[in-house]
Amino acid sequence: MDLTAIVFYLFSIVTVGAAAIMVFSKNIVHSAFALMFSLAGIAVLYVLLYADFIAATQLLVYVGGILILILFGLMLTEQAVTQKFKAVTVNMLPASLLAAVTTVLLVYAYATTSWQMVMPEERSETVYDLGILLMSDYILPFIIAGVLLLIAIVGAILMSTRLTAIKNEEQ
Amino acid sequence: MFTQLPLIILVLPLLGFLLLIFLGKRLPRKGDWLAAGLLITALALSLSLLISKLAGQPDESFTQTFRWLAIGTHTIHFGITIDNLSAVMLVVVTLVSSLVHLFSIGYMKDDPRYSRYYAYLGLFSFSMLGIVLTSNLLFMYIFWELVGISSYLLIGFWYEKKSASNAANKAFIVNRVGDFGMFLGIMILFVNFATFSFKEIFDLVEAGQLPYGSTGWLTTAGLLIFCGAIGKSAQFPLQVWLPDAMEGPTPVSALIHAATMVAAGVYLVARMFPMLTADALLVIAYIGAITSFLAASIALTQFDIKRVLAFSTISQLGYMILALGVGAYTAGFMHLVTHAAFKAGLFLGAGSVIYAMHQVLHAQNDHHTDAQDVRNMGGLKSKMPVTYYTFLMFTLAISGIPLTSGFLSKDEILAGTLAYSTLNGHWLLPLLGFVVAGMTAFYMFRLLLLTFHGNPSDRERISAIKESPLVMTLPLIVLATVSLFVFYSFNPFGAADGWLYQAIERPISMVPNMLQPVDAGIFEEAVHHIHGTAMVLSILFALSGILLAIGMYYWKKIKAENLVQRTGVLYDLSFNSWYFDELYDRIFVSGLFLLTRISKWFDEHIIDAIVNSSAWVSRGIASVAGLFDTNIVDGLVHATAASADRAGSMLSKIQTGKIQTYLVYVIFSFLVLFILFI
Amino acid sequence: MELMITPWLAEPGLVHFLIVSALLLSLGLMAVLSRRNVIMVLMGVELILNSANINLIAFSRYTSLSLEGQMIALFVIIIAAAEAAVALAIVLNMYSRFNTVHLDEIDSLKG
Amino acid sequence: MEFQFLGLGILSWIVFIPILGMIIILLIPDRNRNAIRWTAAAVTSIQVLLAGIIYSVFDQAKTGINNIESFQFVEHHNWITVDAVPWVGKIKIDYFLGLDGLSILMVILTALIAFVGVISSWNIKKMVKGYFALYLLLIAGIMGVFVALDFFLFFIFWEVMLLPMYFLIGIWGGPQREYAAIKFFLYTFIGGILMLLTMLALYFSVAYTDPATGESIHTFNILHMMNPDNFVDGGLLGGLDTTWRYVAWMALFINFAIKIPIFPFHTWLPDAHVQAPTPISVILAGVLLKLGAYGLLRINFPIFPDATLYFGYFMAVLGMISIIYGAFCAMAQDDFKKLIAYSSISHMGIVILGIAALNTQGMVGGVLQMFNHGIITAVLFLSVGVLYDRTHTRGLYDFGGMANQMPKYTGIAMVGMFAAMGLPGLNGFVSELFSFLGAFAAYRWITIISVTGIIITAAYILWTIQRIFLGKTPDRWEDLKDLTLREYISFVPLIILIVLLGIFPSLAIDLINSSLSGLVELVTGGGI
Repeated sequence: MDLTAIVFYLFSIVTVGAAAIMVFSKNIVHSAFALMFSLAGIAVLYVLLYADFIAATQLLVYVGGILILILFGLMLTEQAVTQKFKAVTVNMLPASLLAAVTTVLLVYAYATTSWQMVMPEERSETVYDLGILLMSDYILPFIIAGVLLLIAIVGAILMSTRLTAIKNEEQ
Repeated sequence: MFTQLPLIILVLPLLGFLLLIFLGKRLPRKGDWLAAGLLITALALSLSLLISKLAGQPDESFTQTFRWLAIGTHTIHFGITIDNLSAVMLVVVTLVSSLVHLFSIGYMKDDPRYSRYYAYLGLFSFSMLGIVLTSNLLFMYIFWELVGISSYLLIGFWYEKKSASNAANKAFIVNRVGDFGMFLGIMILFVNFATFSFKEIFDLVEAGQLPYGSTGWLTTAGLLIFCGAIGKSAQFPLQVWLPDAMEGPTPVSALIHAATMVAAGVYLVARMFPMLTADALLVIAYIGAITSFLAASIALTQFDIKRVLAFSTISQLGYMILALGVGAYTAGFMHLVTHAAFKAGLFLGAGSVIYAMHQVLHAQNDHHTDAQDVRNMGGLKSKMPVTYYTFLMFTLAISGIPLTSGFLSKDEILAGTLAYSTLNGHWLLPLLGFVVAGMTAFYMFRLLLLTFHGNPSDRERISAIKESPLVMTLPLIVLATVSLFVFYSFNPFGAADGWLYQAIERPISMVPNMLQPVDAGIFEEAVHHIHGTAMVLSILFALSGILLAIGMYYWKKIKAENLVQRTGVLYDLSFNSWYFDELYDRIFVSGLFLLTRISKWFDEHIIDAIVNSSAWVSRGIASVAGLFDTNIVDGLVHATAASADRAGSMLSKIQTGKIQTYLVYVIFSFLVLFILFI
Repeated sequence: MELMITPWLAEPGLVHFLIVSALLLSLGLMAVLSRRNVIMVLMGVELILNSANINLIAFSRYTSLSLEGQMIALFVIIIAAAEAAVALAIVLNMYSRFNTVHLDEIDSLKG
Repeated sequence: MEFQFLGLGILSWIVFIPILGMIIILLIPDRNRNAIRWTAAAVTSIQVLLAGIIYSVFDQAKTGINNIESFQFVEHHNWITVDAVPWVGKIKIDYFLGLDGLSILMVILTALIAFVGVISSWNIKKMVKGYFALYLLLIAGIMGVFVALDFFLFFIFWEVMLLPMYFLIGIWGGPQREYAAIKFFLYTFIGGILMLLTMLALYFSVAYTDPATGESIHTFNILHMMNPDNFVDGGLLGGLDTTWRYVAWMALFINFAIKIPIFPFHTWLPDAHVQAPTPISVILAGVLLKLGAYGLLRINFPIFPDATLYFGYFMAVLGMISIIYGAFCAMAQDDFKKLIAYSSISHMGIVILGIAALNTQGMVGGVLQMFNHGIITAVLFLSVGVLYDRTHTRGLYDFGGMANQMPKYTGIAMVGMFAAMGLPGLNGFVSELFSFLGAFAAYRWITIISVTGIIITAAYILWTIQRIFLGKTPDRWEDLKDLTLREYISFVPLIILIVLLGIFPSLAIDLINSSLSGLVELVTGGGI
């Protein structure tokens, strides 16, 4: 067992465990924080896979951005204050059945597939290559992604302002 | 000299028209001085042109052409010809036109559309000069129509009156009927000769070419072109428009119906003379004689001063046509010239009288009395001396009393007709001619006596009458002067010695020999022989006519009323213009309207009905198909729909509206597929 | 048997990562399907996305997919960010309209 | 002869600029009505400008008709080429535009009338955006028909023009607009089907040999169809004077006769005119009717010279009936607009008579009459529009004394009416003259009867003038205003042309003379 394997197992457990806590926790704030740990764990897994840039992005975007958004969402819907933290679940039986079947099927599929693997390249860093790729082969998706983000932001703002407008009318 | 000058003369009135139509109201005095000035300039130029032509090159003819358009391989030109005929006509037209311009300054001075009036006069003069100058048939036709339209505008000048616009329409449409024939004639000539030019057509005819290779078509073409003259010169059977055209302002009548428009027909015949066959000329002569007689007989009984003059115009034009028809070419043309002067004078004199009457009636606030009815006049002699004496002069001239211009020309015509009958045996022609001479003298003196002599119909009214202003009497004096014989011949009994006879010679006929009219030499010989007889006879007839008139209306020896009763039907015929208007109304106008109604009915009820019924049939088929559709095809559809509805309401229970339930379904089906296919 | 399993465990390779991702996917699925709070559902979606990303990056490491995989993962992250923003706006709207964040109470599309 | 801009030739521009304008108009919000109007005005003035350029550089000596070398401003590109189709072989449709003496007058006329139409559309209030968009589409279609030299392209433009017209009448028309629009649509649609069938028959009968590869290719190229050598052996329309050729000629003729319209296919016209708004009437009478006669000259005559000769007498008789019958019907109308509609039938009859003569005079007269009639009826319909805008009635008996009330309007309208009457000095005369002259050389008696039409025409026009302009003004029209500046702008160019072409007809005749001589030669003598 070399260091890589230890790190892998450790953070795999953290990730999956945190995810499980997130799913099954009754307190939604706990769930959110569990999600944070899970995402951070995934970032470490990325590092193990020589994807340093993605790992950093993962931390920045998910942990620093999306998670904050979710917490905001929690608070804006007044759930952090009103103590209605009971996250009663529905469809419990079919959901767990389906999830189990999915896991089994996937694991079976992964295990039985004969993967055409290549020898892992030892990369020092991927940022340079990614940058070149982004600016050459992927320039169009890159720009479209930028436009998408812009539209999403504008759209989100628009929807939220309309929200305030509705509220004002009601008052 | 003979190239630029005619063009300038032609363009001057057009310039007046354009200036007045666009700027008329903004010019000082509404631009009457401009129009009159331009016409007087044109007159001066025409006079100088005529004098230098006659003095310098009396035997030449000058033609210049401009390319108008090219079509296929033909090139069509606009051309101007100056020969003696057109030079004389130029002077006649510009003289009468400029005098009418002057006269109108007085007559029309209060009219609200004063400048428009002068603009139309300019357009009219331009068109008329175009007819005179043109060197080809096509442009003859073009200016011909332009004269038609400008006369339409002038006759209908007081368009608020329904009768005026009716008269204008009638004038134009009747003229169009004549033009229709003329157009056909032009087409026959062009299709066969590929040219419109008079000269080239004559040359080709002389060279033995005939339309469609037959002399019959040559005669036909000539007669068809003569149809134009029938229309414009108001010859039988298209004479009906002219009396009505008196609805226009009186100076316009003077211009249109004395000197210019109606004379255009005569001018056309004179121009076409070289290609008219003997047969065609005979027809022309008879039409002239009949017209002359008909119109004179109508003029005998009319009471409207202008209508009498109108019928006398038709009658005199008949004379001219008759003269041309029998081959007395120069006499006919000379009568055109002399008649232009004295008939314009008569109309202007009548205008002067009407103007004076109007002034009085207006002052007396009388709107019922007809200012043109001679029965409302009488005894004007002392009130309007200038008008009276000039009118007398014109009356003498038209009656053919020696020492007047009218005598000279009429005498020659009658002599020519008589000579023709001695050569060809058509005795009716001179007979009608002489009878008409007597009738003319009668009705003109009747008019003179009723208007100026006798007892005033209404003493108060007549005593208020005043002589017209100088601007109106001056043209009368001028015209009266040129109605004297000296201006045409120094021999009061022999027109043949005058300059006009020298200048205008009968052109050589170009038609094939067997169709030639009587040879000019032989004809002259016969005329010479018979001249004395004709002169005596014509004076006799005229004097008896005058005597009868004086007897009836001055001495009152013969009661007019008795005569009316005695003649009965004849009087009715005459008084109602032989019922031509009614006849045409019944046959042509009603016929036309009947045809239009039939066409409209046919269009709406037959053609459209076919269209609509085809639509109806297809709608019928459609409705049958529709029944099938609703009951059978739709039945199946409805059944399907119903079952779908039932199934739907069952299945809709699955729709819980909860998104997570749906997601469960989705994942479940996905997994099933996953298992099935892997 | 033991000899077979131990070296397989000792050297984490492609399949290991794939299994982790599969587990995460199932957990995410659980969250999406069973939690009635809409924000929890959102978090579940994030988890599913992340599991996909792990797959992609693992493939980029061990197969000929190479850097392309990372690239796609990058775009997934970008889109996830956009999605999160819009989704949150939707959630807020939903809350203001129905006054609840519980998905089982919202069934206006019920047939 | 390089007049290109952005890689497109001048003809493409003149055809597609209205489409461009339409797109711009569709992008302008509906409430910016003035922007929409000005855009349309700008687009049509550019068209007029382009037409002016075409006029100024047009080479009068070149014949065109069936010789690609002497066409001008040609644009010839492959458009649709499908290599191997079972049974058919190679399908080849070209984007093929060109101009010769036959079409130049029509192009100029279209540009001019389109411009005038926009000006007089200024007071359309209902759905301005849609109106102008459809209007420009219509113009593009018409312009396209006049310059297309590929039958398929011709057909497409032909149909493109049909639909906007339907909507323009059906939406912006008078009270019975739906009836009129559907009638119009059905008539022209039936014609379109006939043309489509004939076009396909021609396509399968004609094949030319590609000089490069030597293979035989079916084609829609109209010029190839004119060459008898290109008809394939055993093709439906091969040979000469066969029944099928007569049938094909007749099918095309009916299509074009509906558009012209010739008796008895004319009844859509009065309805369409009466219901259509003024500018659409102007377009309809001014340009659309010319498409029929143009189609006859561009397609029927040169492709089927044998059938044309065979049916010449027949056409002349129809022309004669149209002249007389149209005039009679016009005289019976009480509605000003209907009267002018029927007078259009009468005047287009002169066109048919002229071109049926199959000689240069008649042909030139006929084509010139197309142009002149376009201008004259435009003036007349605009005159009706002026009165209708002010009084909301078109009944001839409702008017009177307009000469006092509106002197300037009267002057202008009377010039138009006199021109319609064929008064010398105005343009109608010259074309009628040559139509009749040509026809007289070919069909003597028919022409003599037809010429009586000019008397009836004079009668009904003078009568109309009397009823509208002369007499006393009824009390209720005491305060009518004379022409506005906008109305002046729409009238004046047309009036100037009427007078100018009346005095100097060679301005127009010189353009078309050589082409029409060529056409006459092709039909009567050349080759066949």
